Amino acid sequence: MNSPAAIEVRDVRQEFRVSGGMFAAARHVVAVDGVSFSVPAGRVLGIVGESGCGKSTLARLILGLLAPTSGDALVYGQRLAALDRKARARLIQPVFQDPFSSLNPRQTIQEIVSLPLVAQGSFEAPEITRLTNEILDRVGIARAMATRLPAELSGGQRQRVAIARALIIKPKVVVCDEPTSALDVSVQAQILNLLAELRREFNLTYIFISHNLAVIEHVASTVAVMYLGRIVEMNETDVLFRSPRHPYTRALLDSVLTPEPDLGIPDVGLGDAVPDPSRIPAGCRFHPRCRMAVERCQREPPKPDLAAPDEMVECHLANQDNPFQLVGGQYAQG
Amino acid sequence: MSAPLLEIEDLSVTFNERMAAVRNASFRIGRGETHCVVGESGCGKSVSALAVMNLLVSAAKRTAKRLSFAGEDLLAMPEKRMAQLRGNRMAMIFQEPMTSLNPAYTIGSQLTESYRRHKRASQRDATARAVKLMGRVGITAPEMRLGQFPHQLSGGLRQRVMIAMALMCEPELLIADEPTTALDVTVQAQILRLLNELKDEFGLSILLITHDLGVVARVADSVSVMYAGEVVEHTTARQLFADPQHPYTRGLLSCIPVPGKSQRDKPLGSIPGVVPQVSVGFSGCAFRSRCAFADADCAGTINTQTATADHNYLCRLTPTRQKELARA
Amino acid sequence: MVRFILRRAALGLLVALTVMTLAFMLTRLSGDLAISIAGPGATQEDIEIIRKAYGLDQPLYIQFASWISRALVGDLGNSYFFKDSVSNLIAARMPITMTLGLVGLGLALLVSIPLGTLAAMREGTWVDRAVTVVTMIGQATPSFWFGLILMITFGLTLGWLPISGTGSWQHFVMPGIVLAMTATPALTRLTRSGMIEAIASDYIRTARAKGLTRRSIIFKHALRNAAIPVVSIAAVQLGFMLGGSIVVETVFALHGVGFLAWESIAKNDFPVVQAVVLVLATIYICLTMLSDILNALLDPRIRST
Amino acid sequence: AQKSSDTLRIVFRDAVPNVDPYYNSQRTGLILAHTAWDTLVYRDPETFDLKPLLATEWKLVDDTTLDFTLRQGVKFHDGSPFSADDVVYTINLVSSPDSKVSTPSNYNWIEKAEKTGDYSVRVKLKRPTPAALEFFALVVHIYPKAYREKVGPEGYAKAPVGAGPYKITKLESSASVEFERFDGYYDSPKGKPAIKKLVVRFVTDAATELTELLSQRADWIWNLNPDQFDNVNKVPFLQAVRQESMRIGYLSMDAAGRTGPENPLTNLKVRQAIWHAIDRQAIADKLVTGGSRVPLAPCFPTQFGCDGEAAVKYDYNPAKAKALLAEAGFPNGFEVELVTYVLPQWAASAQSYLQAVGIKAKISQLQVAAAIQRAQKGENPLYFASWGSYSVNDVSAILPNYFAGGNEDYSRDPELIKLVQEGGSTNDPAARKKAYAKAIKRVTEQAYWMPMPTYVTTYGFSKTLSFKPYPDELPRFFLAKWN
Amino acid sequence: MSIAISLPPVRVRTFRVGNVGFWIGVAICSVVVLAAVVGNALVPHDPFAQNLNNRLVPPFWMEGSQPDHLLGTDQLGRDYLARLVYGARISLLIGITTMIVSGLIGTTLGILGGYFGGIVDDVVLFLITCRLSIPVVLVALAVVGLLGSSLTLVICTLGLLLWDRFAVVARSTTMQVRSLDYMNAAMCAGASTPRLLFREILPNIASHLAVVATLEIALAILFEATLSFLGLGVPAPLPSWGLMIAEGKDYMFFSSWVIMIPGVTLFIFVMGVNFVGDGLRSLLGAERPR
Ligand SMILES: Nc1ncnc2c1ncn2[C@@H]1O[C@H](COP(=O)(O)OP(=O)(O)OP(=O)(O)O)[C@@H](O)[C@H]1O
Ligand SMILES: Nc1ncnc2c1ncn2[C@@H]1O[C@H](COP(=O)(O)OP(=O)(O)OP(=O)(O)O)[C@@H](O)[C@H]1O
Ligand SMILES: [Mg+2]
Ligand SMILES: [Mg+2]
Repeated sequence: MNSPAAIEVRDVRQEFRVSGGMFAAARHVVAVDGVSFSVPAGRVLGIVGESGCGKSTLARLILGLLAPTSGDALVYGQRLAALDRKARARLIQPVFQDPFSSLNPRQTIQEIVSLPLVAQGSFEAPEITRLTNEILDRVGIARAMATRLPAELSGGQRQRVAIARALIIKPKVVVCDEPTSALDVSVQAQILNLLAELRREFNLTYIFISHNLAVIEHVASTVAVMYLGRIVEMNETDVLFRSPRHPYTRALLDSVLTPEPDLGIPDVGLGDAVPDPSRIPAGCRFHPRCRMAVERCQREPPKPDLAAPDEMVECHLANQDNPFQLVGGQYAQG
Repeated sequence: MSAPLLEIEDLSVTFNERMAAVRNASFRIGRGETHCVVGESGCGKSVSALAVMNLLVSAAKRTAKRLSFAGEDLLAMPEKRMAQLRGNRMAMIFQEPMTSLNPAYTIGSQLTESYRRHKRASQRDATARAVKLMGRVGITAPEMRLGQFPHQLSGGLRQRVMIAMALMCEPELLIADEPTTALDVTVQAQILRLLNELKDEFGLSILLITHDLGVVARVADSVSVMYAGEVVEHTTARQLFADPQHPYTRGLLSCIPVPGKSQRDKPLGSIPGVVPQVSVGFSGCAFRSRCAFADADCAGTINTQTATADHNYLCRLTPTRQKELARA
Repeated sequence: MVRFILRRAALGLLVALTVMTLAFMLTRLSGDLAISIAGPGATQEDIEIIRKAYGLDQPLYIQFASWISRALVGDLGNSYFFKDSVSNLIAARMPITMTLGLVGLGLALLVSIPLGTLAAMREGTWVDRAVTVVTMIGQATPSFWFGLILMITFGLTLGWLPISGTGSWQHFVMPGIVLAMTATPALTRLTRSGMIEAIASDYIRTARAKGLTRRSIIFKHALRNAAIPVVSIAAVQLGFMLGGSIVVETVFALHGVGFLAWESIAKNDFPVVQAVVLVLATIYICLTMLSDILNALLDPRIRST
Repeated sequence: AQKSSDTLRIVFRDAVPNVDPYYNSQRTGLILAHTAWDTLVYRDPETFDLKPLLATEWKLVDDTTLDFTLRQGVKFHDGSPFSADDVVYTINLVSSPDSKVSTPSNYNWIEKAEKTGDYSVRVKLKRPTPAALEFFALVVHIYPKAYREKVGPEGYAKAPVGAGPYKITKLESSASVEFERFDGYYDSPKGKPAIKKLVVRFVTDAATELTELLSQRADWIWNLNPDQFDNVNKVPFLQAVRQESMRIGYLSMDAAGRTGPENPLTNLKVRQAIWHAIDRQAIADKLVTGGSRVPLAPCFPTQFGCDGEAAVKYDYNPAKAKALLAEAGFPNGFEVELVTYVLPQWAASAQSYLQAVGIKAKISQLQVAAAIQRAQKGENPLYFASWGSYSVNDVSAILPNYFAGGNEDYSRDPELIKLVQEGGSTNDPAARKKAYAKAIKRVTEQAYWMPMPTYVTTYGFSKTLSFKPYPDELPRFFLAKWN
Repeated sequence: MSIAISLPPVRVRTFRVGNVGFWIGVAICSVVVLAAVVGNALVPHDPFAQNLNNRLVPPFWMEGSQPDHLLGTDQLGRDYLARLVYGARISLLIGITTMIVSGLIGTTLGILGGYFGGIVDDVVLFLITCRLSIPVVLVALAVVGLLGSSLTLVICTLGLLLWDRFAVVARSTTMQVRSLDYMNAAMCAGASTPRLLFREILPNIASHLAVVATLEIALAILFEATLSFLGLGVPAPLPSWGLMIAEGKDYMFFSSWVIMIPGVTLFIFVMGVNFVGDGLRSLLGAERPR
């Protein structure tokens, strides 16, 4: 791989200080804890993980909305921290989860979509209008809607507007943070299809965050599984789904309920311990919930095991032969 | 088959006499059966459930040809009697475990409240029962949890508490309104598994509301698919996935990416347009604006069709005709 | 807990220092204090003597420093007008203002919580609208005007209550009502919106689904939550009431701290003005702290994080 | 309360922070002082004659020496006997600057007092002081030496003891004072009080105070708004009485240019225009009412030396005022600040008269203390205020205040200063009269300081009460009785 | 410090006719504004012209009234209607100017604190706390008492004292808006900080500020009335309604109209402003600020 990676994240760490309420000391939440990966241009990196594991925080770091506590994020070889907002905007754009809070309720669709161009300050008004109309056509929003306010649009339409805003400036990378989880399934399919088309058309690189494994499998070329602020496993989508190596990935895959009657409900076996980013367990951070955990897991945090540039797992037991007692086994069976 | 526990016939709910949230919905739930109501957001699932419990807000008006629970007519039932049923013989849990518990009271006091009221039990007995049930729903160290406040519990635990609370009085019917939507997939699986076990153990009938066809497939005995306030298809779970009849159901099934089966470079099937808001006086098929097969006649009255004995759907077109049209 | 209180105390001290500085600057706005202390008809020599006697000939920052350092140990100086120590004066009058404030607050809570609850339970109906209008009337009525009207009605026409002074508990009824009126609208609205929020909340739906009685739903489940902000704000309201009691004390001739302040302003008796501003600010700071603690005690979410 | 319980309930607006007569400068304080304390001499309110009180005789030995012979057998409220020690103690205490008394100017003419016998005292004055005895009658109240030394000034203020007709039985600082008839009171010209108890309360707000009276929770109030006079009289159980007082209003003009040398008021014609512009008689008749007069000279007409004939007269003549203004170079008038603390409607009225001739006066309505302070700093171009001469019936209680070069002198006229000092530095009545007449002429000629209408005090009290007001604004409750 | 408020997502709602209170309020305020602007041209009397021979004439519904003095005359014989109408101008001036001064201070502080957070926010919170701990009436009285009352001083004093609510509301709404995704999107779109503040934040908190603004107007007018009542408000002869009440107070027993007329007018106007504020609140969907 000679071309520079579209995105390269090096050992980023993000801490938040949250006041612990009135009577407790402030706590440090480690939302992202030493994450590294790189995404070659034109690929889609899917990130999965349960709620609160740091997916959105990672997205915000990559977008430059947060300055990492340590580490560095690069887009096409440029350090985000060194770029100004305008330059950053030309490189990378977001699509957020909630189509209701991601559009300014006091601006018309036209204003919202053209914002990245206007903010650049180097575009003439007629050109802005032309480009806005073009992109609205492309995402399937009628031009007549351009003068409306977001409140008059449905959720799917709003998400289309958000996509139009992200793409109008022709960025190289788009970060989609759960772009469909607030939408109905029928609309979700529309948006996923649109995103796929646009990626091909504009030759984009995506970071695609979701907690829906089925969606991730559908869109991503590489998948990273996050747990409590770290990527615990990362691999080519097909490989990961076929032969997961981390027990947490395993559990995630097991709990997916496919629309197949008579399979019953799998026993995921994770117990009721709650991952808390302000109290990260010593040793392997997954060990309190891991049914495979051995004594070593409580002591020693596993080192990332890098088989290939985009193949990684972080588990003491990953390289032992057939380490897991496979349960349910819907994927392993093929 | 014995008499169904809950019978709903032509249930309609309107808001402010303008919005028709539920229109002529009918379905039955037998004893010990899990019935799923599935549909997209806003199609009237929750409102139907609340209508059964008579918990609708005052702006809502409910009408039905028949609404009976264990042979008792719920329509004419006075509120007092209804309150005696609620939490006692029919219990309900909600989607949001985070906000459904009163933040100001301990888990213990909230758990025992309904038992004390309905069973006239002492605090002591109620607490004992609560501890037992909490153990049953998989809460570790139940005695400790009794004194805790809701915010000290994780989402999955709270939902377990909600379930324990619903089971306190050994209800016959449990209505669960999207009990796992707000939870992580791993927790969802645990909760659903628990519900399944409890059903067998207590002989519960469950009315489970969801928008996830995966959940339907795994837990339901029978299913109602709702669209814009109507039940467009009503059948057993196996039938639904093997042989869906309504164009909407088919569309829905084609929309969802199925793990292990999807092809990344091929677009997903999708239904154009959005779910309409239907007002009072609407007639015809609500799906016609999004339906590939619709014609002028779809604006007229649609009759329920029967595919097999327990398979009804609401469409003019037979599956054969649909297939023909699709090919054309 | 200790940490929290220490932090708050530090903040409070900082605020108090700022208020002190402001108060000091404020009273020096008017220029030469020696002249006003000397009083009418004083000669230039008298004024010079007074300037020396009171230390007014020293540079401003020295005066300020000495005032602060003495205030920190509780010595608030001497009143020029009352010829008494300011601490004594305030201590003698604080009970009246405190009584008045507490009576006012009590009455306000007594009215606003039921009224707000009622409005919330009948949201959107004429009852709700009537309550809204009542709170707005309360907000739009100048308190001195209301005081005069009460005085005419209950003191003069009906002769039920004493008009001014502090002899008995009856003396605090009318002033208390007037003071309560200033706080009632805010508290009523707060109760109402809190109750509406509570009633619409998921946990109330849960309570209904459990088949609880209406009374237990409203009073046990809803009101408890709606009352948390009200009760904790009440402490802060008391602070505002003490600050706002000037008008009431003047109208009803209650010789409390507010009235003392008013007299001192009129007489240019700046050590008293300074001290009253400082004392009221300190009370306010303590009350907000109390309010936070109260809030934490009432709300388990804050109490036990 | 009231007649049935032989208690007179009095309400004052102006609270007295400290009832010790020397430590407040208020009229109310003076009234209370005369209720509970006695002075050496008594001034008969009817005739203004001086009568023996604690002193039975007095003699002016020379221009600066006064000898008093004291009454024997007098007791203070605590039962201790009165003697020369008390007098010497009091006078020496209050005339020393260290005492920090509230109105040092009332006592700073006293050099010292000496005991010349158990019941005789000699007082040395710093300078000839014609009104000395008036001061002794009005503002020199005698302390019981032994008691005050025992309890100290603060203790004394909390439980004061005097030798007056009433003793103080209860005291709540600036809220209320209760008096009871002193049964050991000697046979004094003040007489034995008829009413057993007095309850004095302080209610700042005039409307509240009036409510107290109307609701029969108070028996006596004063300083009613003059417009209330007829109304109160219509109330069946109340009566209103008015009495002109020695207080006169005045409009001081900055002729000396203290607020700025280019000040239009430094121009004589402008000042004369102002004298012509204001219809003082109308203000007296319509606003002050009750027999208010417009003094011709800058003093109260009954005061010794207040010679109205010597004054130059100005009629109300807006046309002439305008003409004078034009002559002075202000055909379109000018803007000026009018500082005041008098009743707003009076100031407003003066303002609107000035407006009518083109002078736009901006009113700064201040509290008394603040206004006085500004006046003393020389910051008031036009200043509408009042002066009550401490009820001293002599122009030496007013003219030196405004024309002898002091803080409130806005004319700063050397000739005038000389004349006023001349009148005050001799005890010879004729010489004084002559000097004062010249001074009055000078003031009015130069239109420096314009007397406004005299004040009329309005009293409102229960019909069951027999009470007689006097021009010296000193209500004498020891003379009141129930009918 | 418990001065955070919560608010629902800003929803744009179209104005609906149907909020009766709002329209009553608008009507009242329009009348007052109209009176303030053109009123004195319509009333035949000069509000300052005294006539000592014609004092305390009762209003038209009472015995002894005079046809050309519709509301009678005051204690100096000045036409009461003319003064009332002129008073509308004064009261409005005080209300609006104070609101602008305090609005500018409070909104600036609030937005800065809410947007930048961190130290800036700590400073803003500290200022708000200081401000709240100062007893307003007392300090306003002291300032006016010491410096001498004038219209400008009253406005400045009130403006400098009454910004707390603006700051609290601006701060908490800004904080909430700031955390919404459209702010993130605008940042990612490359918008500059001024653009974020003025185009993204300000329009979205404007409705909340509008509600505060109306309440502030009412508050300022009432405060001025209080100062006037205590003798330290707007100096005579400017007829602010508060001053008219204070001037008429002595007459309240025997000529009650002199206090009733300005009192009722003041009350109705403040009511009207509150109605507008309340209406705005529900029309704009803004939560009620405390
Ligand atoms: N600004 C912040 N201040 C404090 N804590 C934060 C902040 N943002 C995120 N966190 C914490 O960091 C952790 C990771 O949050 P993040 O939003 O990245 O999770 P997520 O994986 O996106 O979850 P979800 O699936 O619910 O969106 C959480 O525990 C969250 O509470
Ligand atoms: N209180 C209410 N007032 C007015 N309309 C309401 C109210 N509650 C529900 N509705 C309307 O009724 C319709 C059905 O709502 P319902 O809550 O049953 O949907 P749902 O199927 O449960 O959707 P979701 O999956 O989002 O929970 C919706 O269109 C909604 O707008
Ligand atoms: Mg997220
Ligand atoms: Mg629902």
